[in-house]
Amino acid sequence: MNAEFDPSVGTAVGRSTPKLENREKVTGRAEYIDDLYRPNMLHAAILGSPFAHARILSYDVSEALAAPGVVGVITGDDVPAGRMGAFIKDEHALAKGKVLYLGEPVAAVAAETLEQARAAVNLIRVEYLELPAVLSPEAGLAPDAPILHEALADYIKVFDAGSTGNLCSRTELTEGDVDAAWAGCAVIVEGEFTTQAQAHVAMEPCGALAEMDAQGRVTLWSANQSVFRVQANVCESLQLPMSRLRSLTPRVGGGFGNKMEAHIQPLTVALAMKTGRPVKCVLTREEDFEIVRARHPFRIRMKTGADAEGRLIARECEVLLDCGAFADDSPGVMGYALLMSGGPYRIPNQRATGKLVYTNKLRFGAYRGFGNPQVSFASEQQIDEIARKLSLDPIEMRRRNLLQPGDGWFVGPKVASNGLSACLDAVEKASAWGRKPDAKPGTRRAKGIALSAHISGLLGTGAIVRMLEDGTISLNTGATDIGQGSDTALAQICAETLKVPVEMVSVASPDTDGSPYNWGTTASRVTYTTGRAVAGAAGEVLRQAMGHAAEMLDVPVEDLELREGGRIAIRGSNTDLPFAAISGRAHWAKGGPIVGSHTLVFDEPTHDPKRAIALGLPFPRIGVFSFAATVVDVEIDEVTGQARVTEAWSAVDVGRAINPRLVDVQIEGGFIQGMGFALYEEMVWDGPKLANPSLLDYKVPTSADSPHVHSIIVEDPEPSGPFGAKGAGEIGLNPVPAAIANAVGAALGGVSHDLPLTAERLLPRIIEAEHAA
Amino acid sequence: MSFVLSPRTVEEAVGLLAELPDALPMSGGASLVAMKNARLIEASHFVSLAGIASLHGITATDTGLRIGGMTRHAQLAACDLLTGDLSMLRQAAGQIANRVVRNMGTIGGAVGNADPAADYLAVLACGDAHVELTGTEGSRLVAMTDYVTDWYETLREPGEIVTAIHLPAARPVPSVYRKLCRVPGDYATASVACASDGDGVRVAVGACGHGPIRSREAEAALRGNLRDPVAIAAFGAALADLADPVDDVRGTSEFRLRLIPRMVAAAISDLEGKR
Amino acid sequence: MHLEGEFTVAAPRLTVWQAVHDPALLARCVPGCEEAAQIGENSYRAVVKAKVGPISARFTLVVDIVEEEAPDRLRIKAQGEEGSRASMLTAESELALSDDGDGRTRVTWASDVNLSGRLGKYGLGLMKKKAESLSAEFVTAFSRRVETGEVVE
Amino acid sequence: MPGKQVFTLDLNGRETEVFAPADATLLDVLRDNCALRAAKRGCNQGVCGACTVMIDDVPVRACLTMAGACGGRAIRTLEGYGDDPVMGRLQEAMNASGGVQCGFCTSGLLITARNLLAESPRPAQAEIRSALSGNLCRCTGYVRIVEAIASAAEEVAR
Repeated sequence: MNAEFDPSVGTAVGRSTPKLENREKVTGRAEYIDDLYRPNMLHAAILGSPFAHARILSYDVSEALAAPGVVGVITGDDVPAGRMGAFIKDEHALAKGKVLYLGEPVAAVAAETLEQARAAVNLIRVEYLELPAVLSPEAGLAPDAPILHEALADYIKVFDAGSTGNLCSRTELTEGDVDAAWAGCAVIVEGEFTTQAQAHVAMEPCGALAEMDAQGRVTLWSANQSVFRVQANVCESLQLPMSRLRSLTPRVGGGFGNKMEAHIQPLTVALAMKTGRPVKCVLTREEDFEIVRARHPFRIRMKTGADAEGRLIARECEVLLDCGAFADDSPGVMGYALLMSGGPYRIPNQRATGKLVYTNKLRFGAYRGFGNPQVSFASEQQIDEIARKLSLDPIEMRRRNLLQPGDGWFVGPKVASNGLSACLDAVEKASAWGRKPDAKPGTRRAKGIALSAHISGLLGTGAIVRMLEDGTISLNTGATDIGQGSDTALAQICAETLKVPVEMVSVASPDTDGSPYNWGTTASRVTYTTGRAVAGAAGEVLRQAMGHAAEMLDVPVEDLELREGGRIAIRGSNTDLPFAAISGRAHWAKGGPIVGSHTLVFDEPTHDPKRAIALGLPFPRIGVFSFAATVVDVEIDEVTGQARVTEAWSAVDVGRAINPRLVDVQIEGGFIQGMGFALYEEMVWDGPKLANPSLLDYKVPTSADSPHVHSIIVEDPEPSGPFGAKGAGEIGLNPVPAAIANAVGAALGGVSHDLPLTAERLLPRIIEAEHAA
Repeated sequence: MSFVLSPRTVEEAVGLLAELPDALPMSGGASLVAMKNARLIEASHFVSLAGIASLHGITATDTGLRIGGMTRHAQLAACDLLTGDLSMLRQAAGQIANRVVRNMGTIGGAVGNADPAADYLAVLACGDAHVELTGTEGSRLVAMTDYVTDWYETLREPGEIVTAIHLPAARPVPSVYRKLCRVPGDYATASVACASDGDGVRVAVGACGHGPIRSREAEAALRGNLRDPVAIAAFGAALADLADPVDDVRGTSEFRLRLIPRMVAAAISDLEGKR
Repeated sequence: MHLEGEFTVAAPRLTVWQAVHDPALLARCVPGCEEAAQIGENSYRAVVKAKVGPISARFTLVVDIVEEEAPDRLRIKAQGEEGSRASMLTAESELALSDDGDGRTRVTWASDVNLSGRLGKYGLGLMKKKAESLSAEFVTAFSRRVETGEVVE
Repeated sequence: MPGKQVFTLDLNGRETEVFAPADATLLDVLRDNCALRAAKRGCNQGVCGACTVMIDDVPVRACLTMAGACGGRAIRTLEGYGDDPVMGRLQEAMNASGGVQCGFCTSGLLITARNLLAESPRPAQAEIRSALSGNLCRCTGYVRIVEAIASAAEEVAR
């Protein structure tokens, strides 16, 4: 897609403008959290728990305090009793009373140098009473299971979904009459699927820097996806008024969900308050694996039925999620996974149920896709399985069942724009679907396809647009750009609304003191929701500017129009005023400086509460739907069973691409992350201990094993979106494991029940196929 | 606190190692410094071998090749002298880690460290290489097939350094290095080095035990039967019988045992194709 | 890390039972054991050194017999840390003795070992191999010493 | 202070003296003592590539290089490429292509790419992918990075 010659492209929106901060990044001058230093700053190190589950009986920090360079030590005794959490407030700033996973921070030291802090941490004595550990959700539900959160009933719950014992939440969604529907099915497929824990591995490990001023007010810089969630989490856990904490962000070295909720910001703030000096705490890569968060392992039981023509009649999905030690975003992930378990198809009878269980592992939480890749892995394979039984081509099978424009989603959400069919057409054509790839000797090769839908939206957001004295524009949204380019896309929306060049718009860094609230860079939401706020705020600036111009030119507002370059003109005339003149008047003569603001919370009621039984969905109002279709060409080595993706095509309906190149990269980057998840990325536990918390043992895709990904942008404008845009951040990842599994199924026969699809898992299937032949 | 010392001669280096009981030799540093960063090792000094001229370079000798211990993986991956039955060494060197780390790591360091999953050991065992170990008492040669004695344990005594690898002169017959790894540059899940040898083959398996696995008896039994799938299967099974693989994040022991005969057969078939 | 095994000692069950309670004897059988002493009725303290290639560690361990049914069954918990406390080792083991005829005793054992801290982050497979070979060394030494009547008490 | 020593480094063409712990790595010294922070600490194990710098015109990992082993060797970090036209092309191509997302891997990646173009002025796609395999990027999926290097190579060759 060549944006330069697209007639629908505006002056700013629709152009592949390079990202605003690229120059500092290509010259090495971008500053991430570990690049920040404050005068008199201390360095922190963390002591992790050696047990997965234990009571803390006592601490002795005397030796550590006496060690060279040590200025302060904190333990659970030093932090207030407050608890934080997005859904259930179950987590202290630092372990208090109990430890709930191996590696959980139990104490921290601030010292003059990092080496001194690391040496001193080992001098802290903690006496524990070890308790039996819960290492799987199944074990957590056993009648005599040890209980992790003994006071669970008393915790504050933002969203209460039947928490009891180790059951963190449960959800059931239903539509139609599934039990009765099976009788009418000509084909029924059923299977159990498991997916593994995936680590985010943002290239930048998590870190924070906190400093308290003379008034006792704390300034906190951290690697995050939301300065506001950081503020909320720190203040809840440390029982501070939110006005006493200012949360900021330097450049962020990637975040795929892991930097959304708190990591070590609360304990860093506690250390800064204890020592009265600035404290920086940056995790090692190993700690980043061990104590932040990861993608939930799922166990999925799924059953799907269709009639003899391949029309889907019923789907049942039951999931069991490992929550880890703290609820974090898990209830949301489970609810969302269930909502997406039917996929983008018309299925009249559906039931989805889930249980989320606390275990003594690090917390699982938000990770790009938010439960969708896991259920899609099961769902999309069952679509292929039915197609095989009915001798239908997988694409034909899908066409017969596609969610059509005008159709609603499972349990009621409205779907406005729907470019799914166009996505399917696009990948079918681009990948030459009908042509079977030639396998090299010693390999098996096949194509696979999967579809996906994903929601962008949710919760509060805002924007403030100011016209500066000279007519240039300052945009402030509070949305953290984690590298994906939201600052640029939002500047483009602002520039387009005001018809000024993008270079005339500056974007403020998120700051809880000065930025309007933004829930966060998550849920594929910034372009869609914050973009709406930006368009609204810029529109307000324009309205005010028009008012000034009308007075200045002495014509009714209705006679004015906005022209390129930021000029307001009398229709049909050459008479116009530049923004500079208007803003000058507003600043110095009349009316006051021009400031526009707009806030919103996604407010379409999107599901029928009666169909989300009692403990249903965590998000009553959720968002708008993007769609995707992905085709992969997979080659499997017959000697070892190792699968490689040789080429991929991914079409995504993003409503309107504000910046097409940035959308391409979301599709491509999402694809490769999904490929790693599908083929080899796996966090492995040896009993209670994470066995591969390093990049030596946990592998992510490299340039050499990543295929060329053909990204295809489909634009079916979303009526509520800014210039028709909707989200693109996660959807590119969702269908990837399923598409790869479907290619493997086409090459080797059968269904892939377990991720990742390692050589070890595929080799027996090759041997079986050899024997069969 | 490890101080770096930079001797200019081998004698000076082994003298320092003898004098300083808590010192460790450091060649490229790729593994050693990574271990230091992870706080897995403590040493009073790192005796850097980088500045010792005699450890650099690949030279032809009366019997074949002498590869200096400080020869970097990148140099071996591009070395024109590694042809015929030594081309497997060139292939293996080119698959270690990545381009940048190959500029750092050395063959002496890799052999000294003797990581069972590292790429050289199988190739050197297959290539009938000898390890030149030098201490204060002088140098000695140890056959690669005998060199590794246990997990990360070798015949190298503390205070000795790997000064060179000796290989017989290249013969104009094909050789191949096959490696299964999760992503390019990862340590091997399993690897096989295979070189033509008249009407037979020399084969060594890597990453499936504490050291490379080679069986001259099994090679003798296979001689003359390279087109017989049953004989090849029996050969692979014999090597698998000698294996003692770990269970780790790269694969289970069972998987590796299953891989050995398949990778061995594939390597032999690669050679047939190259003849 | 789960380890298990069984072995036979050419000695009667009671002799073996006494042997597994004898710190001095055990100290001589545990590879790398530098000292061992009884510090309570069912409590022992030992210093053990272990080495894998260039990586070495010295652990001070407290070993508690947490359950016993003489002379059949024994459950032991061991916990220890390095001098620098950079890593920590915990192990829970179960030992069962049974008559194997001809005055021989069969020992069946299982152990769950957990190593955290600096040594717990890398090389799981290798650690298990090392633990297995240390176990084998222990079994050989233990059987030999018990069979040659080296039981102190 | 015990365990500290003076290192004399040839850094971006300037002789630089730093006083740092004896067992400091080059990455420690660059970041903590020299305020040269283009090289990033992504793993400290030599895997991620974010700390790649040039020593004697060969790209290496700063995290795996002992500062004490750098004496007499010419160290060049991304900050030292201000006057290098080839690096300039690479930077411009990365900026334009979409190959820069979070940017954390970008500095190390540019050093590796610069060395690739020195050794292979018109690398094929597969060669670029192979050369970059030790510079991990979690954001882009590599497509635009490969494209950027190929296009920079074309421009330089022209």
